Amino acid sequence: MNVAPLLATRNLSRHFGGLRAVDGVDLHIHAGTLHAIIGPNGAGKTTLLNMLSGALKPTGGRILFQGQDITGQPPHRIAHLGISRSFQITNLFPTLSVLEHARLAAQALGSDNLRLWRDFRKFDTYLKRAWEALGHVGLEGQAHIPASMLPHGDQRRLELATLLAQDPAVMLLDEPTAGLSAEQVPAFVDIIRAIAEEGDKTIVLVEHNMGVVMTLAQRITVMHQGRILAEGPPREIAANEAVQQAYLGQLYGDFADALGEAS
Amino acid sequence: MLPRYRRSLLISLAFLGGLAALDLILFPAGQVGVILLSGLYQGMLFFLVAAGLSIVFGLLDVLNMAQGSFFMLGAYLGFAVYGALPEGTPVTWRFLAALVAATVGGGLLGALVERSLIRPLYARPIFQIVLTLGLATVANEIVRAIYGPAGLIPITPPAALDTTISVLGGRFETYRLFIIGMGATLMALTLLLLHRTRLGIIIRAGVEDREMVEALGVPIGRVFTLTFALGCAIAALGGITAAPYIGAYPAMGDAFLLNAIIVVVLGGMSSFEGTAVASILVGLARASAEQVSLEYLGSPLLATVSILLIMILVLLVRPSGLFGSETS
Amino acid sequence: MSALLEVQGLHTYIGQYHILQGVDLTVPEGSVTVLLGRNGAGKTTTLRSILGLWKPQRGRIRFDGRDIQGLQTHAIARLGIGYVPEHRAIFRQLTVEENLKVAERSKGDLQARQAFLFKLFPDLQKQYHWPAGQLSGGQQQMLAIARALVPENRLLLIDEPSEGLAPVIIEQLMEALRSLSASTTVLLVEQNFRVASLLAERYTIIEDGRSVHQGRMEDLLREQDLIQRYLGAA
Amino acid sequence: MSGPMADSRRRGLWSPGALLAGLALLAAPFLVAGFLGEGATFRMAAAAMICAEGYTPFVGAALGTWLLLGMAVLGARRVAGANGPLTALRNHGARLWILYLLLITPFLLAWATDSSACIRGKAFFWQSVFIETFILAILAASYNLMFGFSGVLSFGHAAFFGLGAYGVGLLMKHAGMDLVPAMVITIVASAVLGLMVSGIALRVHGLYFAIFTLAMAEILHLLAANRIFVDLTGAEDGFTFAVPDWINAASNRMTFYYLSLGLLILTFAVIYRLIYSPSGRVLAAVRDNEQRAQMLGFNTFTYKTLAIVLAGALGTMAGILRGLLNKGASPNVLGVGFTVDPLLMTIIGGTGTFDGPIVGAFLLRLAEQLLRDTVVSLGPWQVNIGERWALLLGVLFIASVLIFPKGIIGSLRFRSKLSASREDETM
Repeated sequence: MNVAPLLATRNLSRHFGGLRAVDGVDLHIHAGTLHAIIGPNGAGKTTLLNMLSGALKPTGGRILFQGQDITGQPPHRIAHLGISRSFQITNLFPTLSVLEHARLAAQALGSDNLRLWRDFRKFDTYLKRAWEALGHVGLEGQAHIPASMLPHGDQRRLELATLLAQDPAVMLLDEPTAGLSAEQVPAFVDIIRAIAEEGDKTIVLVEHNMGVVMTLAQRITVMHQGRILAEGPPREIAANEAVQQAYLGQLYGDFADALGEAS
Repeated sequence: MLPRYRRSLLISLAFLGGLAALDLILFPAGQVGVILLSGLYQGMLFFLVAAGLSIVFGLLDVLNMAQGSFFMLGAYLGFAVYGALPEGTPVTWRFLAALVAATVGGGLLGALVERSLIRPLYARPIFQIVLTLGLATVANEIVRAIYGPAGLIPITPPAALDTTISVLGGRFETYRLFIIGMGATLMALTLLLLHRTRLGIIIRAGVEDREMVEALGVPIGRVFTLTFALGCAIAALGGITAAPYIGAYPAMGDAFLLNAIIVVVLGGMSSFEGTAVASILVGLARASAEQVSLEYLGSPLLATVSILLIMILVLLVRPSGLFGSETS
Repeated sequence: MSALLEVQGLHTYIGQYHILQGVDLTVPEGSVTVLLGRNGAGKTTTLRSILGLWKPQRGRIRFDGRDIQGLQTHAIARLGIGYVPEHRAIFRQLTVEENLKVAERSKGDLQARQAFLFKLFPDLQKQYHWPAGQLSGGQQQMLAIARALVPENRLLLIDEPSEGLAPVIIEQLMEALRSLSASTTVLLVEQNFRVASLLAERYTIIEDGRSVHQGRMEDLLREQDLIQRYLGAA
Repeated sequence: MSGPMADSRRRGLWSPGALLAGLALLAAPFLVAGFLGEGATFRMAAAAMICAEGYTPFVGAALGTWLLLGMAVLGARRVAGANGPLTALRNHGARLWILYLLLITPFLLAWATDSSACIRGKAFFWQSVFIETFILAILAASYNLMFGFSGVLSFGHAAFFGLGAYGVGLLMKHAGMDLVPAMVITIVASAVLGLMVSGIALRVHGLYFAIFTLAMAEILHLLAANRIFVDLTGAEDGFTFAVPDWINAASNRMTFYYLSLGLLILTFAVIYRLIYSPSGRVLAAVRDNEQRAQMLGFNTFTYKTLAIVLAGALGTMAGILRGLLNKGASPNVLGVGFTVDPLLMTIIGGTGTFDGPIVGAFLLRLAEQLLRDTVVSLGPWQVNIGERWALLLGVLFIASVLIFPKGIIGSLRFRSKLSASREDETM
């Protein structure tokens, strides 16, 4: 592709002591695509996402967003640039209500955060955005329940709703279907697909569930031991020898064939 | 020594060296000797309160604000036994009995407190602070109610410990040397216990991951009680050791608690080695600052302020203390 | 084969979360049984509930013919259950030797098993006096397994041994686990399906906190749609 | 959250809200007269009414309040309309009743003790107990803003309290300043201290931070008690200073009573508004999960700074009041006690609730006063509660931590949690 990528990394690395969690990664994510990052446990996917979202500082390399160097920026600034993320392990505010999660997410990127005297319920725009986001994932009915009382599947949806309330340019989704039951997954995938099809968002998806990845992703990057093993469209990846050897092959023999038939 | 300790040790040694050099510049050699000994003496007393604080915090995540009370109770308990022995008992025997009684009594009391009050609160650290603060008040008030607010007249130690000797041209009480010796012995014994015995290994493992220790079949609850009791026993022994020199009074625990907390924080909470090193460091810093402020300011202001300032400086450079791990 | 471990209708809450909602599980003596299922399905919680690290609210756990639910964790472990947790949980500041010493249940356990452990994991002998935190990931995993082998345990609970390890190391580890399984009963949680299929004779699939399927591994391998449905790919 | 609720709550506006408004109108002339220090005739009339012994002042206050009641309510409704500023009060039914009680307390005291509200006597003495309680309540509420609402644990709150008493006293005594500029400068100094503390919070965390603040307060404590500065601070003995007549608690104690009560209300209002403002919601998020709040796009440092500086300034205000009340300051206002007390009051009353710390302050301070001279016979022993108050307090801490972990208000609220859609629900 000739177009400059929206989000890119150059030789990005993160070492923990002797462990090279991410080791010289060059990633190119183009605007408007749904880009999946896969790989076995410990391949460095979450570490990579942590660096993209500013939660971890890289030990080497650079991160470029819209051509601008954002390496080492604190997470709150990265969120303001339009990169929001969800978490693999549900990571919520236990005592705050469902609605409040979405509302705070919308408020975070607004300019009223330091209005000290006015009641927060009087800022209609954020409330409206919050209700819309909850509507998107179907959580309006639970809006006033504390997040810690939601069942797990709904907490995953709330993670997504906080992201939607921010209306970011780039959504970083870290295993959004983790812990969902098989019946819950398709509905969740539909939500993500609907977001992707609106076309104005770039989605980076770290995911374990190959079914989800193969049906959703336009491009796939396979990571293995901190490095990029392969990158390309799903069909290519599914047929890639090295990928099969290192990742798919480990899962079970003829998995790639099964996928080939499915897609 | 582990490599990750190397930097901590270097910083500590640099501190010590700097202090000694400063003393040598400011004061004549004879005085420096006395300052160093006096620093060691103070450091050892801080250590005796801080030791329990550090182990208990490391293993149980309890900042025991009543640790100073065990120091104080040890002194009173020792005094009571010293005085209660029948007439004609030699001073040495009385003294030894006081030491033993304080240690055993402190340990038993600690075990009781852990079982009845601390145990229900393991999951709630802030509440333990409130609870142990309440405990300290209660201990303080009970002693006040029984013995009155004024202190007791110090007991007489055995004659050999009740004299002075000459150190590098300065005079120094033998009892203070005894305290240094006692502190150093306890420091060595505790380090040996932690590194050479199975109980010590379990305690150190528990500091890292209590749950895993229990999953390996160790009744961790009993280890908690034992550790808490041990910390209290050391503090109580510290109290009776110090008392012939500084007397026994209800507030004596509070004074040492603050210094002990500073020592533990400075060393890096839950690092016992850090506590040991930091207590010597703080003792020496305090003794030097005391001398400086007496000489140049006519007031002991610097003595306490200096160690608070040192703690603040160290925390700004190493937010988790000298020997603390960066992550916690 | 009689059942060494039998779990019936296990329900476990963590805080307000109803994590296990009815797990049934049988581990025959001398077998290797693997728990399969997605992230968050409740596999780790099952292991922890058996050991009493989470207290199950309902259900029955029989080990060696004896009800063990409600016992304290250390008492359960002392009945002869070894635990190799997720992320290893070795004591990083302690030396390899000290790590193993913590696991002793009576004096001399380590002495008696040393030769066996060194034979199984030669690396540990070389680094016996190193702080465990300085071992490589694979060596740490070996230490965690060795630690569970210090006393003569009848059952090993092993949680994700292959996680984050390079394939070469996984091969070594599997070698060791296979030689172990000849003499010990193992209940394994494993995401890596190949590892699971090569090691285990029996499987139980956990889905949404419930056990939904169990049987012999060789039968499972023939049921591709079952694998697809419950395990996705992972 | 308005709507159908509004009508059923309107009656709340009628009763305590109206009483309040009426009382404010009644009290205003006296306060103004007091401030001006002149207006002789009016003051004399007022003093004659307020300061009489026995039931006269109480009846006077109650009657005056009720007299103005109708007027106030009518006025308030006409001016404010259905959705004006006063409607906000309808969320505070029970609080307004208590406030009403506190407003007539000086008269109640005079009535109950059959003594004058204005000259030395029982009622006069009890007024000072209430004043001290208000000051402690302000201090505890400010501590709770940091600890309970924002999750910042500090052991150095006494530094702010002591700064208030010392700052205003030193400035008035040695710099010859008037009260108001001295107060302003002291508050500014407290804000600077607050900024320093929050700067440290950026680097040092958790218990290390708590101990750090403890050390900071101790340094101030030692400096204040040190003989080097004896000419300035009076060292251990502290120092006294002159205060303007209108605020001199020895003579105009009732003015001081209403001033400190007013500042307590102000503190409550400031904290309440802040917590319900967009920033306050961020504080709740920071307390719950700081890292996630950052990922949402909040620079959490800004909000923690806000909480620390504001809590510090309110704590300093309590300290200023304390200095003015005693017309002096001594090192104990910087001592650990004034960190521990608000911590305990907060925990006993209910961490992270609006009323908890205030309830805690009232409970501890008033109980101490009420039980001071009580002698209890326990079998053969005669126990003087006053002498053993500290002991009792220690036992109380232990018991409350074991029995009421959520504090008094927290436990009450937990019980009513199921009656949903309470506005405090997500606080």
